[in-house]
Amino acid sequence: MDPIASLAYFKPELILIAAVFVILTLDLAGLSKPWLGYLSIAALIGSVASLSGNLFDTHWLFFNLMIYDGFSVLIQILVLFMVGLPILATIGSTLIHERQKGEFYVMMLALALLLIIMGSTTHLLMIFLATEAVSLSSYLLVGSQKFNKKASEASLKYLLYGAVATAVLVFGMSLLYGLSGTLALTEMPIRLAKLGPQAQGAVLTAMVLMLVGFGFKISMAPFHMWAPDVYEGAPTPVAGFLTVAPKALGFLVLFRVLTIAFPVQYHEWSALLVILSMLTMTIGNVFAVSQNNVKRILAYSSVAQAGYILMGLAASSEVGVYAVFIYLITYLFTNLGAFLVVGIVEQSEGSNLLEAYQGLSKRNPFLAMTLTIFLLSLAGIPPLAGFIAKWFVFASAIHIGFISLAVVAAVNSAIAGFYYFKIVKAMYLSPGDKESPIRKNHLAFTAVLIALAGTILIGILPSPVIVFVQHAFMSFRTL
Amino acid sequence: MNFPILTWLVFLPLLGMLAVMLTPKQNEKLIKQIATVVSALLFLLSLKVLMAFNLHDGGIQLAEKVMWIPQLNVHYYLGIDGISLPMVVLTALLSLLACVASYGIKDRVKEYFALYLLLETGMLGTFLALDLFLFYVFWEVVLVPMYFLIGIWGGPRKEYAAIKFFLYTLAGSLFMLLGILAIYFTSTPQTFDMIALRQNNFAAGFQHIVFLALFLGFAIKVPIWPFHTWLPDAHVEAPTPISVILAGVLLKMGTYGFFRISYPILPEGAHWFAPWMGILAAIGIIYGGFVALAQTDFKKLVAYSSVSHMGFVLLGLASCSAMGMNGALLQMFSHGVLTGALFLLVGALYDRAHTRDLSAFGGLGAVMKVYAGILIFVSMGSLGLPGLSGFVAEFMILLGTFKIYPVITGLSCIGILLAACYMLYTVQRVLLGKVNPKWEKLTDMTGREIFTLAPLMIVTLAIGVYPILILKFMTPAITALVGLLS
Amino acid sequence: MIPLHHILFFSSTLFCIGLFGALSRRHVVGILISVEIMLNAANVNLVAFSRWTGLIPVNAQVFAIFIITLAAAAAAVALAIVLTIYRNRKTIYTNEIDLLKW
Amino acid sequence: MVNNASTLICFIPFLPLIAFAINIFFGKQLGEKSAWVTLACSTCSFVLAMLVIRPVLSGAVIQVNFDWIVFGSGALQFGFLADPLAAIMLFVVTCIGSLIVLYSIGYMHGDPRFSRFFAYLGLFLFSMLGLVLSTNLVQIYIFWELVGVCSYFLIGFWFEKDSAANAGKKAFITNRIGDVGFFIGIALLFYGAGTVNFTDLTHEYFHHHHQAILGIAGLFLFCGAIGKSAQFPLHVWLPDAMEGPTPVSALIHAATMVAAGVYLVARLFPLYEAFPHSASVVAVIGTTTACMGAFIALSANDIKKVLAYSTISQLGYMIAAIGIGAMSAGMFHLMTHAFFKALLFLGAGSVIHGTGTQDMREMGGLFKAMPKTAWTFLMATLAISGIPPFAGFWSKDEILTHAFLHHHPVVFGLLLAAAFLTAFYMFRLVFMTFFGKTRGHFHAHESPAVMTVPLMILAFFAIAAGFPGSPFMHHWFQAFVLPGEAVKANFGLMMLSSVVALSAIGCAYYCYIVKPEMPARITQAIKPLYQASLNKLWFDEIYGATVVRLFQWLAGTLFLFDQKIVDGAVNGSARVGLWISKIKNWIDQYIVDGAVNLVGAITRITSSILRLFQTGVIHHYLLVMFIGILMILYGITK
Amino acid sequence: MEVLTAISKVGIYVIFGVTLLGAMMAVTLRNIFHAALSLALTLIGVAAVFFVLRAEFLGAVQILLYVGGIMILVIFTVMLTTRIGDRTIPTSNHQQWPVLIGALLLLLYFVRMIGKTPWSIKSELAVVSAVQIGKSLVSTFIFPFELTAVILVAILIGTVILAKSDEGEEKS
Repeated sequence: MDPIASLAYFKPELILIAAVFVILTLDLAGLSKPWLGYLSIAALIGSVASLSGNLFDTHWLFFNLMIYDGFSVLIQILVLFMVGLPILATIGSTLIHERQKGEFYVMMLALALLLIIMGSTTHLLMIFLATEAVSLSSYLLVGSQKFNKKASEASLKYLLYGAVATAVLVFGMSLLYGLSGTLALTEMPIRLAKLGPQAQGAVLTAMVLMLVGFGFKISMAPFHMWAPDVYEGAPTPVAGFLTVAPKALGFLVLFRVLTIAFPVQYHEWSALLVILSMLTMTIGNVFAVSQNNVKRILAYSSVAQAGYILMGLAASSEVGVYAVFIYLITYLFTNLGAFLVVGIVEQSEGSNLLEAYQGLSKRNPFLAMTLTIFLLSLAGIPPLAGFIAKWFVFASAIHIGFISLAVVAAVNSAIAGFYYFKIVKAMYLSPGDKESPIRKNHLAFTAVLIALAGTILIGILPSPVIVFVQHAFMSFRTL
Repeated sequence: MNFPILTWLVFLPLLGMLAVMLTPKQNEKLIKQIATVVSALLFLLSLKVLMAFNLHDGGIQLAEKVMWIPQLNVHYYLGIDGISLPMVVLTALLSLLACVASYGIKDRVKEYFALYLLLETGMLGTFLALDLFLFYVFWEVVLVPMYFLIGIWGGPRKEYAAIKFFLYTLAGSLFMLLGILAIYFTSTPQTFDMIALRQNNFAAGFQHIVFLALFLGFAIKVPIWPFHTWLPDAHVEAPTPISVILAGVLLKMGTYGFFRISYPILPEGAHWFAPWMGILAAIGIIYGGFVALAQTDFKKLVAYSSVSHMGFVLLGLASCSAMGMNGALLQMFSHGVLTGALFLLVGALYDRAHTRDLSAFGGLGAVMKVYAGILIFVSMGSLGLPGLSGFVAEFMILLGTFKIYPVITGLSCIGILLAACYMLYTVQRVLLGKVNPKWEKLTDMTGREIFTLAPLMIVTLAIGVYPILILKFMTPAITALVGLLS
Repeated sequence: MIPLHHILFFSSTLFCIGLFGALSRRHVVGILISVEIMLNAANVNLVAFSRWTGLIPVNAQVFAIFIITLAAAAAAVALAIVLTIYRNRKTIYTNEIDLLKW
Repeated sequence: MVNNASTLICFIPFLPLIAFAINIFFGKQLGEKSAWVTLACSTCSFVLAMLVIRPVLSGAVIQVNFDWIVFGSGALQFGFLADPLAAIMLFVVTCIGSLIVLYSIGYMHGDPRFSRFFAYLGLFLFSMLGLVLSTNLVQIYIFWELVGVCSYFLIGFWFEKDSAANAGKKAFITNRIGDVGFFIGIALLFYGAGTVNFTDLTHEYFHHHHQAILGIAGLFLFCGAIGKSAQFPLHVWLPDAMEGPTPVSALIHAATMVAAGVYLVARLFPLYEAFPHSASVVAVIGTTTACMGAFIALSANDIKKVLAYSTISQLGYMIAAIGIGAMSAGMFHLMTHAFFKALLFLGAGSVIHGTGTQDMREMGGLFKAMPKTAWTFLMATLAISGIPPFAGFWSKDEILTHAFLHHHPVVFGLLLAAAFLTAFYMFRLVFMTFFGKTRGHFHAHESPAVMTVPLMILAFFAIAAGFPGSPFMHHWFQAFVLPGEAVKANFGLMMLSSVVALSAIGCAYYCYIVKPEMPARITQAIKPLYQASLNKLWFDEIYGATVVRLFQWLAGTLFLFDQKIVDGAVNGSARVGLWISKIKNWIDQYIVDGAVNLVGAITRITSSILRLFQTGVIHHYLLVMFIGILMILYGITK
Repeated sequence: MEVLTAISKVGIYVIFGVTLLGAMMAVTLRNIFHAALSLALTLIGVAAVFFVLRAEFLGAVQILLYVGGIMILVIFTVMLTTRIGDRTIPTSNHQQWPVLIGALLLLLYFVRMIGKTPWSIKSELAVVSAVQIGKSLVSTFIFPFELTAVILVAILIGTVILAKSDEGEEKS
């Protein structure tokens, strides 16, 4: 499809682009910051609202550089929450300096756009461009609180690690191009098949090098080392965003690359991902156990969660694909919700240590309860969303016969219960020193409520989500 | 089906929980009233189910089946049969009594009763669910409120006990989850329907593995030796009403799992593993008895006695015979009643003396006459005195198992002996001997406490004297189950 | 013309040198320099492949241009971040920047 | 008549139960009137029992049944069975029971838990009657346990005394040991024979189903009797049980409950008859017990202890009798013994009531102060010593005759020796208590009529109860119990046993009246034997050192095991963790405190160590990435 | 002609050599400023390789953007954060020897992999002109081309946030 015709399917992105520039202008014009925030959210809602027609038709846009399928629609909807909730929580928060909020919103909107693009392409060039752009923006967001030592350090680590990972990724991409002679993933299987078995080593090498780049994005062990530091150091709304958005897109891209470009090498990458999945979840969980900083616990937990999602990817059966995306969706609400609560507490207490959470159940029962629900969901306790997700990943492993993987995951889930309940324990069981109630921040509470609603609703009525993912998968399969 | 009685049974407490949450924190009286009324209604509902129950039908009754997650073929499927009915009645009864016994809770009343009602939903749901998915959901729902109830309102080492309980059970249930998934994917057509799954003849090797996975989940809950170590801690630290629920209902969930899932769906696995279960049961019976004998903490003693008594349930299960399994089911009921009563008694004593150290007491028989009478009564029930329910159950189990595992059963008989030893030793240390002047001022049982204990005593006596009262509900279902096993 | 292999050997060597540098430097800028070398290795690859194997040769070169562009953007970002860290911590040695750990 | 009786039979056990219920719930209001409730109920039971026994005497068997437990295909029935055996027991229990209730009114007068005592008595009578009327082994087992628990309550009635509390516990647990065997026996029988109903377990049945397992079942079943009837080696509880009030000792630990073991063996007589090996075990145990009890009784100084060992000895007689095949004789002795032993105990109770001591060394010369008690006591003593024509003579002689005639010379000899000892120690008791000079400091007085009247009634039975089985009535009793059994009186043996008894009395007279310093000389002469007797053959010490110690050790060890090993894989691994960090606080905080279980501890330690890999230094992170790449490449292209 | 070819071939290897030398210096030199200068040498070398490979446009871009842009940024950074003459502080960390071994292993692996792979080499070597690139940038790749604008704007904003010094902000 040529660019002009493509624009018809490009309305959400156009709205976001427009919003980026409008808000930038209005910011310079001195519009009050909360209004900029509301506008940004309105833009996000508008972009989702502009989705029309049959969502599950597949279209190629911009000379096949972009693909518009069920998954990209899914991403467009998810982005509303991934970006919208942190923005909503930031409007009344002091975690992002008031003066920077205008730029912050612009950056977030730009990221929303880039994330959508990242999720709607099967072209190496576009993948690189979007991935790198998302990374660069993320580095900047992490470091945006520039007088915060931890934030700037996190930003630097993120930058350096990301730069090396991207370089490896690009090198892998260049090899892949050399082998296949094309940048479009869809053309690759045939081209690669022509090379014969002699080229298998090179193909796998290219794949592995690319895996490093995406592994960095999804914080897959052994490429996860940056994640805890960055998540801990980043401003909390940004950290929440980072644990869900780039990771979700990383998974989508990885899924696309592996299934579209390397279906022949399924056995290799599947076996590899099984091992890495075990490694990731184990490292994430084991490291989290001895932490006493809530944000860092959640950071390691999000590494571990990546391991669970990898289970579905490793299986890569139909159930596996459902598992990946259902997990991502539930994880979005749950983990983001948890980070939002952490942000509220941090703003009030100025600390993320477990001590700050002691007695929270008395000081603000609502916050304590919501955080507990998020943690329970992360631990996979029914009837919350996390359980459905866990159910699917376990199902995918069992279904395809990865028994050892399933067992490792089960053991890991039990370990995870331990540290999640460390937080719960601090909130409910330990007596706190302070009695003063936590200040109310209605917008942030609204954001938390939305995440909470998602967490509970998906848990009780998962059907719509499953149906959506099924349709997305169908449209993807017709490629 | 005009009135979805089972649904009401499961979700009425949830409604109650919402009502409690909407009540202002200060209005503790209203909160207690709500919880009590809900629990009482629940008990009445369970009686209604009892009335509506068809005695001659060994299958599922009053079933309610609605599609829940069509993509996964998950149904909202509730139903009751002779196996779950006693458990439901027991749960409803103990819930009501423990709720009344909870009036003594002073701290964070609102949260307590909200969680308590949530717990009720989880327990009843577990016993009524006939869909594996739904079963797992309720199974896990029980965990969370229990964690808080132990962790917030418990004793000095409550945090340790609570997390230990939680993690142990969570670990077990995760393996159970794997087992459930394996069953689902292997069945044709793929289904979570426990009843439909009985038609599947799974391969023997598969049954063995899956049985083990499920066993792990259930065994930890029961708890079967050597997975029992969470139990003493949890029991000792939990507040009295929660100990009652824990011992009275939660432990039964584990053995219920065998009755409901492992045995009917995996008969081959059951036969394969039954001897080992018998051995574990015997070890648990004797081990629990001996360890109970060594206790000086009243509550811990009762806790270890639970290990011993639940061993009998397992022994009955291991027999795979009608009599043994009938006995096992009866023992579940009876142990729930008796141990519940014992914990209430321990709690009553603790409320007065603020210690549970058995060596600190003595001669209370002269000071607290009613208490003494009730304690002796319940102890006698617990040690298997004929005429009380414990005896009938243990008798049936031993008699039913004897033919199949004579040696194991013979050894298990030592458990009866040990029960006499530790219960009498306890009675002696608490009630007999000279009165410690420190305790001369202790008041006797209050009306509320007697109210909580009297129904349990009546039930124990009624079943002990005329067991057909309850056996008639169980027997058809057990017969059907034994039919599946052979 | 020299064979493709030799250019690939060259680019691989370049990549490995860059990787070595990225891992063995403790000066932040040193690491960034090494990363640039790695990117260049990829670009050399792309150009070589566009000449030898690419179906549509121009694509690879366009890709390379985007890589260079983004590398430039990355360098700008890096500059900003390095300056911030220098302002906050008065150091740009990686082993001294370890507030966030364990 | 029979139909009528089958209705009435149901009321017999439940009347005392009603008394129990009334006394438990309204005891406080009733005060001392509660005794009359129990008395009324037990008397009614006695009357009803008489009505039921009448048809039985004329050869009818009365039986009622109903389902009790259902399981799968089968059901276990409960009911009431009145046949000759049951009828005898029924008579003994209701009769003696009523008398003792009456006696207790006087004896327990003024006790703070007066009504409770009579409640327990009611419960006991219920249980005992239920036991007696049982139709099958399971039912007997159930009531067996119930009488056990009543015994527990009544022994420990004065629970403020530690010795009483301990004695009650000891009695119950010792009985439980036997009951475990009993239970296994029931199970074996259930699966071996397929039935536990007495009406099915007939001589003919065992004749046709002669499986070895049934013989073993018989042995296990006998365990129950060993416990309940205080046979060697489980007899240790009975002497201690004397801590209870004396009427209780009389009723439960002399006349009725302890006889239940004998009753059980008699019930299963067809089984033992069919399995001579099992029967010989019974005989050996019985004989041993008879001699042992008599031997220990020689040196006891506590009046009740003497009677207790005497009871043990006499029960051994009965058991031995059944063991050698003299079932009817055994039952006969059971009945006569019930009367005279109850009388002995009540007399002893009266003495204790009058003097306030139980130690015979402090008594003496009470004959004048308590003539009624003394006379009745003397009757009973003559009965137990086997002096014709008192009841004990006929029954004991019957056993000896059977042993002699059926070629059990060893049993005969030993039982004869036991008879000698019995007469000796009983008269030792009489002489020390009622004759000679008063040694203690008390003012003895005769007991009230409510106590002496039962004594007199019992004295009547002690004299007369032997006649139904004597040649004067053509051994009517034996024929009633076991129709068709040929019993012949052997006058030679009668003479022999009478002579033995009389010579024993003579010895006692010589030792304790003529030459009071004699016993001390004799004990000096046979010191080891005396010590053995005085220390009750050291049974308690041996059990204390072995069984009890073993149990305590096991309990303690297993608990430690539970704490340290099973659970404490935690603590173990915590200790392993010590070397990792020497800092104690760190351990406390991260390991001891946080460790939840084995996995938890290991995870925690691993975590605490592994987290150090997250150095915070970016080039380390990159190194990990690099190593990862190398390993993956190596792995994937291998 | 053959001589010329030979010379040009030798020339190519010389360029390779110089480039690699520059790269090695860039990653090993202690003085970070010298390292930056060595990087410039490398980049120019790579640009030369581009020219050799008939990718003149890219070579030009390389010189303009890289040598002209990125190099400036790098040197800028160095100058803002380091005293240039400072030689005393080691700029390498302690893991250089293991990493060196690893890098050599990786190189070995690459060499073997490259040698083993049957590259599907076209019969005729392609030459891409600047015009072609320009055309494709405004046709096929119009979308990323435009997108880059947005990206750059976003990054610009972010960079500005970081770089601009707000005196008024208190340290948090």
